[in-house]
Amino acid sequence: MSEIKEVMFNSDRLATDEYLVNMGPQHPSTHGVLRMLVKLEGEKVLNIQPHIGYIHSGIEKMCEAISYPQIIHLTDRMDYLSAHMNNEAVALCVENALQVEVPERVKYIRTIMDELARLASHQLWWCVMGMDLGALTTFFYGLRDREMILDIFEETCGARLTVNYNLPGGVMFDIHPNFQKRVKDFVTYFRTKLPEYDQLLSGNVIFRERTEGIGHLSLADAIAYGVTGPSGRASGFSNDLRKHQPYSAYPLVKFNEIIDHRCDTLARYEVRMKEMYESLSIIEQLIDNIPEGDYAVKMKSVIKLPEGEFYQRVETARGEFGVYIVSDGKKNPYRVKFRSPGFSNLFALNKMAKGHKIADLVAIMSTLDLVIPDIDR
Amino acid sequence: MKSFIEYIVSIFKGLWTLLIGMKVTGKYFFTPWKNVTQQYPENREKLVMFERFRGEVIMLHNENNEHSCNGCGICEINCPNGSIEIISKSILTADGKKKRIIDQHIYHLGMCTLCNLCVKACPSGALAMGQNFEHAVWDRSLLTKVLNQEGSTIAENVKEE
Amino acid sequence: MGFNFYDFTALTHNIHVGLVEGFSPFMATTLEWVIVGTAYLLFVALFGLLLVYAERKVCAAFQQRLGPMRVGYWGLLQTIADFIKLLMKELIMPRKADRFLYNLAPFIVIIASFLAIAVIPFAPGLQSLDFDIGLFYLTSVSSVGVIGILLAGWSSNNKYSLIGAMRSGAQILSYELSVSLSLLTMIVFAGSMQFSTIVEGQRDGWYLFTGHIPSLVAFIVFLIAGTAETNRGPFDLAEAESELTAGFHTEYSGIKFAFFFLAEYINLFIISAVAATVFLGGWMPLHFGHLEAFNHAMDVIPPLVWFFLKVFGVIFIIMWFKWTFPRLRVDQILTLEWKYLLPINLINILLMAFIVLTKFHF
Amino acid sequence: MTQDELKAYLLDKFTSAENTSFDYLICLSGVDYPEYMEVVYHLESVSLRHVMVLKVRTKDRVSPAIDTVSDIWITAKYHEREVYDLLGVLFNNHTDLRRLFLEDGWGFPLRKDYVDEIRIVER
Repeated sequence: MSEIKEVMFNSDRLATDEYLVNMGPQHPSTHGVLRMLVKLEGEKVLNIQPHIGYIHSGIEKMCEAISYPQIIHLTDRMDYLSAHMNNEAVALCVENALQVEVPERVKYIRTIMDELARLASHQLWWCVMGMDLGALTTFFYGLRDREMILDIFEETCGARLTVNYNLPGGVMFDIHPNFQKRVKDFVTYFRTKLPEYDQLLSGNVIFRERTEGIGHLSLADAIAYGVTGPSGRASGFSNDLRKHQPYSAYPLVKFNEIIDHRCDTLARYEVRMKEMYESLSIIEQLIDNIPEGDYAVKMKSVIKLPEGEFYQRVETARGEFGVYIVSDGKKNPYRVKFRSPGFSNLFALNKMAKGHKIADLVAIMSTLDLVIPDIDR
Repeated sequence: MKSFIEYIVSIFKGLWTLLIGMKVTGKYFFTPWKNVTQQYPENREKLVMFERFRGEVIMLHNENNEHSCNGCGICEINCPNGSIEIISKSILTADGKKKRIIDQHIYHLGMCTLCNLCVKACPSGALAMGQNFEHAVWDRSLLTKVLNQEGSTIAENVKEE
Repeated sequence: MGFNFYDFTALTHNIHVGLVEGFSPFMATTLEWVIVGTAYLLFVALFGLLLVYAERKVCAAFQQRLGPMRVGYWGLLQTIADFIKLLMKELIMPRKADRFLYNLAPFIVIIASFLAIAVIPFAPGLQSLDFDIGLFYLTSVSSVGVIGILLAGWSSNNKYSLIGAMRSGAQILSYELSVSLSLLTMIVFAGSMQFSTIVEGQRDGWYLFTGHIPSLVAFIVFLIAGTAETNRGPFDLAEAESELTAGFHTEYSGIKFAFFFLAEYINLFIISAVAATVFLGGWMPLHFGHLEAFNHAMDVIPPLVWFFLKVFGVIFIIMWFKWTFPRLRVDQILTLEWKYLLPINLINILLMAFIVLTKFHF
Repeated sequence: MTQDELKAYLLDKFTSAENTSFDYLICLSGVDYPEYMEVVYHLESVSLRHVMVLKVRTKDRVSPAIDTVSDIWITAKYHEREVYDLLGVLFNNHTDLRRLFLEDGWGFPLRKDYVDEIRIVER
């Protein structure tokens, strides 16, 4: 008996060890090709080192060789879920540089499209969030509703995901005659479906247990890491550029900036859920009042920006997206830099997930709503 | 005692939220006619794409096998990926002048991102977006297409380059 | 030899008598083993395929989809096609795996399921083992499977597998307690551990109804713990695909993977069958005290049909759980067991004992 | 006043003085100019909502080096890694200056004189 005791309490023979697990680049919950070197002690996460660059496509370098309207089709492919907002950032940047005033109609169309894209993105995030937590059914319900938005995109823009709808000086086509009716149908339909989302996931006791108090990111950390978008707002970081630096038709609409001070995974979840309601209300305010007019101003066939540096920020579904264009007066930009929200958000993951379980790591990563091409660019 | 009551209440509240969740999925289980699946190859006849859907770049031809491309090359300049190449040739017109007209409008579908910039830029409206989306082929070289049909000529009312 | 859908005792007896008369006692016993074994093998294989198909269709219906539609009418042959595919797949083994244990693990898992299925009474006379400790035997053999899972996780030399296996070990060891205690509640009520006695005791009403609240509580606890026991969602931590890719069977392919897969569905069947037998009266038709006409109408339906109706009912509820709820975390799964199910169970047994002692039951 | 002290003084003014308090680094980008490298900091104050652009030029274009700001804004740690990765700007005192996207030994692709005959097709 004493021997057994000795073995059991002999720390040399019962040493615990940390070990490393490579989560990714092919892993179901990294939402793409992200590799995380996770240091574990049992189930507990000690440290996370994200390794990125697996789908780096060199968009910034490519932009230096193409003209300004052509840049837009590349920004589609960065954060493909916020394609409209990314496109708009480039379009606005060029318009501001050239001091072009776009017609009111364009502003309205762009804002409605932005909010639709934001809804589609949040819907996809919701399905994936459920799936990461093991509730597979949410995935199909979310995609079912997202399909309606994609149909609206397809009818008006011609594509579902990489829409390439904005151009410097306006939009590519006028809205389709069915657009307003379809959008209104969608808004009424989705207002009936959103409570279902809450019943299925938000209210669920297992879901609340999994998210409440997990992945704490304090306000100071959120600012220091530059965590923007819904993830930052859940830490009390007021960073909604639609409010602070309004662009397009955002000055004309009334909406609330959703801010939560609980800083945990549940807060990030609820901020996004509430943002969906806000987006619906923005669309409702605009959809009936689209003014008549041109859908684009006539631009020169070769757009040349004056010499100088231009920066434009917009709010995408994931946070603050910035375009920094250095122009030397030619038709190609001298240097383009994209400030993507996912890049800054990703690196706060280590701060948030330390000390939690692997399952929490997945949940936290899910609420950051990462899109890997957005990070890699 | 208070914590004990909370414990009991939490059990029932938890069970209740679970039942609400089951109500949602159960509702869809027992209404199978609301299923949203589209069975793709079967519904091919009924499947109509939206008129603006961008499936591929095509060149419009009228009934006399005439197109309106004068080979100006603006689409080639506007294409961000270099998926359009224009090969022109010189011919002698009836009045004995040399004239450059389009020989082949080559389109690499495999490189195309369907951004619509060429269609937007075309001054004579020769290009359009086709609705065909079934592009799978066994050989990559089949994705390189010649858009002007064989034997087609340029329509008369098109402005010369 | 007449074929009776209502009572298989005559059929099995006739086969036994025929064998004993025709062969030496040793041969007769051996042949009986072979016949019973083949019957169970066939049943397990076919029922496993059916369950996989059912799961896909049920899950599709929950998710507003159609599920498999291409192979056969409404995709009926899909699982068979999948099975053939699995049979033909290459068996891959990690280079640093423990060869013997790696190959052994799937067999342990599936043998445990086979052992447990032996005591399930399908219909009168259709039960191969009828011990007086039937329930005890069942709970003990069904927990052998976890050894296979632990071995699989450890021997594949993969970190995901190891984490999955450890989770599974902790989970099954804890939930074994709840399963046993909730069954113990019913044993107190039934006064026997023998399956035939338990079924017979529900002639006038299922235990779920006659046992008042304690048996209802025991039923719910059994459903929850049983779901956990079979490693199914929301307790599928051992193979949580969004965290551990595939958990303990990450490294298995081909037929060995099929064994794990099949064992999961057979375990699902066993848990449902036990629930159906202990709480819902097994093959016993639905009877209400003195409604003679109703009872006679119910008797027309064969017991085998009753049994499978009940089993599928329970299976459907367990599938409903899986396709609705998010997965629990490993510490929450233990909290649920030790802080909620276990105390509830203990109090429940006391209540049940009180009810039995005061004869306050139907 | 030495350079270090000046830097500390200025940064203190930037980040914590009441009427500036630039506590949020929006964007950190590097630009390759013919004679020098430039690192551009877009800064915002969360409380006061004003934005500032700060540019730092390096002395040298071939092997540029400037001090890190990752001790002030943590997010700069990763933005600086990106700038180092793509432009080859060294950040002094950076705790973890490794390549971010590309493998070791790759060139610095965002420099104007970067040549890659296989992957870059000139049109």
